[in-house]
Amino acid sequence: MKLVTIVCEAILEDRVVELLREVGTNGHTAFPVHGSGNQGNRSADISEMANVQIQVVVKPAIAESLLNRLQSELFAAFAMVAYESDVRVLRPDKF
Amino acid sequence: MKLVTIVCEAILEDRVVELLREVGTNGHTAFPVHGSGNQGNRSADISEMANVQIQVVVKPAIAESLLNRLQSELFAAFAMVAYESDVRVLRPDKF
Amino acid sequence: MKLVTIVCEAILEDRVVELLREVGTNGHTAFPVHGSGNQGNRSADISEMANVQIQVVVKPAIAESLLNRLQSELFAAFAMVAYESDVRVLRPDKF
Amino acid sequence: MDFVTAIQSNLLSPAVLFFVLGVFAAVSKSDLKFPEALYSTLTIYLLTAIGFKGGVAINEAGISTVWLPALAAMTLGAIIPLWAYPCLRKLGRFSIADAGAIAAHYGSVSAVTFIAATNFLKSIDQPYESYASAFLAVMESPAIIIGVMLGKGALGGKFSFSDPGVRHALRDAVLGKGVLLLIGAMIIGSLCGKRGMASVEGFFVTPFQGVLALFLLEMGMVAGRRLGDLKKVGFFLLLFGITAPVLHGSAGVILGHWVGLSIGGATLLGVLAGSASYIAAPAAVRLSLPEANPTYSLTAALAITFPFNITVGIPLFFELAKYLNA
Amino acid sequence: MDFVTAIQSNLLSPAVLFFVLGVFAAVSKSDLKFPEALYSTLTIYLLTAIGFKGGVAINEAGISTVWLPALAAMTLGAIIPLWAYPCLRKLGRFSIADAGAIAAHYGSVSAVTFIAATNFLKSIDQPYESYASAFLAVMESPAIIIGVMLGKGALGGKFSFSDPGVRHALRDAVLGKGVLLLIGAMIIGSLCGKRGMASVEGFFVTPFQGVLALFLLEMGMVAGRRLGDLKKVGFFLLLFGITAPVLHGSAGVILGHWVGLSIGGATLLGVLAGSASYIAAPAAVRLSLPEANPTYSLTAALAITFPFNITVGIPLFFELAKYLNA
Amino acid sequence: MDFVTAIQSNLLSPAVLFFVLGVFAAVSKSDLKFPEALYSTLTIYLLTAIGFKGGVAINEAGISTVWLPALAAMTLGAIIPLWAYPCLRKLGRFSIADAGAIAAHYGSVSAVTFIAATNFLKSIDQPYESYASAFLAVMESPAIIIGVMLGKGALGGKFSFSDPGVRHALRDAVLGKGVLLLIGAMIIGSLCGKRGMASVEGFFVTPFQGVLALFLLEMGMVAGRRLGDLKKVGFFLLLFGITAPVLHGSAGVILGHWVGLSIGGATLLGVLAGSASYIAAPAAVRLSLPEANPTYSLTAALAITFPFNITVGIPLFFELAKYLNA
Ligand SMILES: Nc1ncnc2c1ncn2[C@@H]1O[C@H](COP(=O)(O)O)[C@@H](O)[C@H]1O
Ligand SMILES: Nc1ncnc2c1ncn2[C@@H]1O[C@H](COP(=O)(O)O)[C@@H](O)[C@H]1O
Ligand SMILES: Nc1ncnc2c1ncn2[C@@H]1O[C@H](COP(=O)(O)O)[C@@H](O)[C@H]1O
Ligand code: NA
Ligand code: NA
Ligand code: NA
Repeated sequence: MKLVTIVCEAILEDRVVELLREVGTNGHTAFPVHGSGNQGNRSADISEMANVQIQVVVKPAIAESLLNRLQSELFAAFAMVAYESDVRVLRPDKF
Repeated sequence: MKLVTIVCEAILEDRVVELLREVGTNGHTAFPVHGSGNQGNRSADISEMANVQIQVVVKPAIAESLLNRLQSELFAAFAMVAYESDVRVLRPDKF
Repeated sequence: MKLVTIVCEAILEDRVVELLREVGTNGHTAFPVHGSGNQGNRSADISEMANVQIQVVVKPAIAESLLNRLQSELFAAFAMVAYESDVRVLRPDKF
Repeated sequence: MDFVTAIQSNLLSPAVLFFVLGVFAAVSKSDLKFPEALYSTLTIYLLTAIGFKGGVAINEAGISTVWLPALAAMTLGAIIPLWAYPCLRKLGRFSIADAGAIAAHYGSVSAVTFIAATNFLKSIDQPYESYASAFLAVMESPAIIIGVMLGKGALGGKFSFSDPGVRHALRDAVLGKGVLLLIGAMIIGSLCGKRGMASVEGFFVTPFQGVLALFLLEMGMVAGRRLGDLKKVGFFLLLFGITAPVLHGSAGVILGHWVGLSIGGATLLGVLAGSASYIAAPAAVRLSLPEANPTYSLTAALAITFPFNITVGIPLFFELAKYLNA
Repeated sequence: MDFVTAIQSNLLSPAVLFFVLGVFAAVSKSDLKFPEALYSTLTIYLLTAIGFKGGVAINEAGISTVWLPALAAMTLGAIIPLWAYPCLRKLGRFSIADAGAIAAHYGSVSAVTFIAATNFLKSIDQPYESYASAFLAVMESPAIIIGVMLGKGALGGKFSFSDPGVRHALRDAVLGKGVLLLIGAMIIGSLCGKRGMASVEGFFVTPFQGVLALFLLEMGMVAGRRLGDLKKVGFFLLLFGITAPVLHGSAGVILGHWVGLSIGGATLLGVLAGSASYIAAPAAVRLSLPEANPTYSLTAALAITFPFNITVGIPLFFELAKYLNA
Repeated sequence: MDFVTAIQSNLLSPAVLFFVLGVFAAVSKSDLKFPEALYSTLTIYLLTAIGFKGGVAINEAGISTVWLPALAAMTLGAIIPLWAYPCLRKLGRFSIADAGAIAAHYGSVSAVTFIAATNFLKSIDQPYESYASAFLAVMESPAIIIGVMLGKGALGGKFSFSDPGVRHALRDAVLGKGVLLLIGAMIIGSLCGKRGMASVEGFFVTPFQGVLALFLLEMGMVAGRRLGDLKKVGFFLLLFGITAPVLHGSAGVILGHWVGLSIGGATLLGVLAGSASYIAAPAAVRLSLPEANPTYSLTAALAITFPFNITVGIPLFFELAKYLNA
């Protein structure tokens, strides 16, 4: 199973979650974060200007298509980072 | 070394931490999160109804018994997700 | 690519981020956490006494020198945990 | 007509209207969100303020005046699950755990409904025993304990205090933050008396009613998000969510009248009995009766009974109290 | 000199001075940080309070008095991007998206600037139409919609409502939390009237001016952190950030005078027209015009126009309103 | 007996009783928790309010009245670590770093203890120099700087300002949020004067004492969680945690009397001198003296000296000030 982690502008959260549904995930976890990157510092004191980290456990094929869609639809325009890693889950049938 | 990540109902935090102690871990990290899953959306505005993510670095054997106990004691009844991944730690003797 | 995760006393955040810059990373993500370890419980209600989790995606060589510097400069004196794992990133040239 | 006027004056209060706004925000999927810290802060504030004021009132009235109605209130809270459980089992055909869970919620109380009722009485200049928040404090836990025992199968002899979930839950029910803040602030208020009140009035009294309005905005959002679950809970629970507050509330008013409370005080005891817990009970029940489906109890308490009480219930119990006193 | 006195009295208000302190904290890289929850809470409080007070005022004044100036205000807000866009394209040589984005910010309004202006008027005992917050409510969205359409290439026929980013953004602009709280609280206030106000005054009125001061401390930090971007935005935008509020504000004052508002009311309409949105517009624009560089619009709105307005703009528009009325 | 009455009246204040409730919540392992954002917000509020009020008082009294006692206060803060360090080294047998760390905490000051003392004076109608918060502002940093230098081995010639930890820490000590808010709000208050105060009184004054009570509830929990560490710190530090405030506090009262402060003002200077920092100092010391064990300094400051001062210390210093004035 894959864990896909996405760090992006907080105002994108709803859009990314919509995209997650579209590629066929049935759950996700998210929380507010702050950070820095090419688009400069993003501090956490105004949620509209802060970041969110979204984590989702998915089957490898879904991870692939999720990353592809992030790449083609959102990466060019938004402050964003995404990565994938291997995890072993309890109840794999759930995902 | 293994990193075990548990996402569960926030009111379970104390119970899970107790379980961590019982299987022999000596540390953990936790933070409030929101998310969605089979049990529906869990938004973060009331802590009693939100989720918590608990992360613990442990030896592989302990990870195994931790996941087993989570499976047998808590998974059936609670909104919860758990997974394990490989990490390389500084000061491995610490864990 | 490597994901380095550092959990440490919140008052260290600026110092660690400075160190990240020095070893050549160009971004990071951070968020407040609570937890327990050898230095006892660290609850989250006073930020000066709480923890922060810092995550940074870097090239393996930089991960190595980052962990080395954490080890030699901060580990002896502060409540802290750090670990490294493998991730596959979108846009690897970015890091 | 008196009842219509009372309802009207209640419906046009900032508190109720902000609740409606919250429901609208949730239903229209607005991006309005209260940060978690604000919710906790408002809860801490409201419980501390109501407890402190109650304590000052106990200091004035003397404990000898308070103990009898408080005991009556506590008993009522403990009895409600005992009748609600068989009714939910037999008529509603709920599982043992679900029936116990719902019974626990309806025996326990909702602090916010109580506070809204005190605001209603204040707005129509109806005096009441300020120490009534003592009833709130003593009614929270007993019903939770009894409901959990029933839900664990106590009637079938299956209940045991050594279950770790039960231990955690009962500990929280008795020493939980709600009870701790209420009783703690009440003791503080009764130790400080009027002198102490003078110094903190600008914080615990002046902004109180406005803070409640803000809190009900959030409650409206939380309740509104549950509206979608209404179809999942079935017709019986919808009915129960309205019948139970009327029955329990009337019992509370009658009991209050009987132990000698004023019209305002009897109204408040009715409101407490008629209200259903949506914070303390859910958390305790979730931990100790995980096999119960929280959608049933939470939806009934939060999306049916709570809105019913703060709109219709409060003026209804007030009219009944007036009628009994006439 | 009158204008100098007005500026002075404005500059020496707690609100403005706390803003300056915030800028200093940011520039000196102090470790002072407001938690996110505090920022949201202050926003919710300020919008709710100003909406509620406005609603009570509408209840007093009658909707027949309010609708005409409100319509005028709304129209002004919608027109501003229509002239700002070509100006930014031609003179400023901005891309289509950037010009639309900046136009959206300057057509929309800043609630905090408005609130600071009401405090200024209060502090110099200048009466104003309390229902003016209705103008604030109706001016927020139209400019955002028009600015986004322009930025998407509407003039070149390229705009379409089916773009998912546009849909999200326009939904938020119309049903976003700012509008929802303002209009919602305004309706509540107009339903409750004076009676309702009496009960919540201790929360929505008593601490209001102090809360604004605290909020401006945070705003100062946010603006201060943007100061470093000033050199990135170019000289044209610096100039625009000061010229636009003066032009728009003067138009607002004149329009207000023309539709029969008092000196205070015309000042407030000027302040609204002259202000630039730094929360609602940025979020909506970011989602729908991601190709626009947020550094341009945010820096101009937050680090140039906002400080200009709360220091010099407010007394300036006030003097103009006085002059027109003389 | 006068002292007993003073202690009693202090112990029965809402502030102290809420502190006790917090300790009880921690010790009984209740699930009551303050969100982090609430703690920061209360801190920001209290510092800003006390600074602003102090500034208004300086505006009234004139800087010429304030500078001498402020300088005396600052000197006292700088001297305390110079005697405490050798005492902790020789008698307490602490390491160089630990002795420096503890000395820094006790030379610096606790804003909350100071605020509790002003509330105590207000509750017994004892007038005091409102500009005393200026002493609070100037006493925070010097002791931290000197304590850190001592702990780094300055006596052995080992101290250097180029150590990155030291730089970070001293920057924070001088430009940290505590000092920034206090001094910033004080300057604002002294610029605004009475006029400015009138506009923000409903926020910075009306709810102030109640907010302190809520804050002390949290402080009680934080201190209560440290109680378990009492056995780790050893008997000497327990003794030091009580002796130091009495000695330093008495020195403060005497100095205050000597530079011409009123009974109330001398009490406050005593309270400041007798108090130990538990926020600014711990953070600065942790960064610059990481080899010092924070359990020693924090437990002493938070679990011994802080409770001692807000219960017994404040009335004690008040009685001493009265005695000197008689
Ligand atoms: N190397 C990195 N490691 C971890 N998080 C990062 C990294 N680079 C960027 N981020 C996060 O992604 C957000 C957007 O990055 P960017 O698009 O580079 O501005 C930043 O605000 C950080 O929170
Ligand atoms: N596929 C997933 N990836 C990441 N987190 C998940 C996933 N599914 C569920 N979760 C998290 O686990 C919680 C409980 O899940 P569930 O038991 O499916 O309702 C959710 O509220 C999410 O926070
Ligand atoms: N085994 C562990 N797994 C995850 N986090 C840990 C672990 N041990 C310690 N931590 C985190 O690191 C912080 C410092 O640890 P320590 O230095 O052991 O006190 C703790 O407060 C935890 O947040
Ligand atoms: Na009940
Ligand atoms: Na505008
Ligand atoms: Na001191």
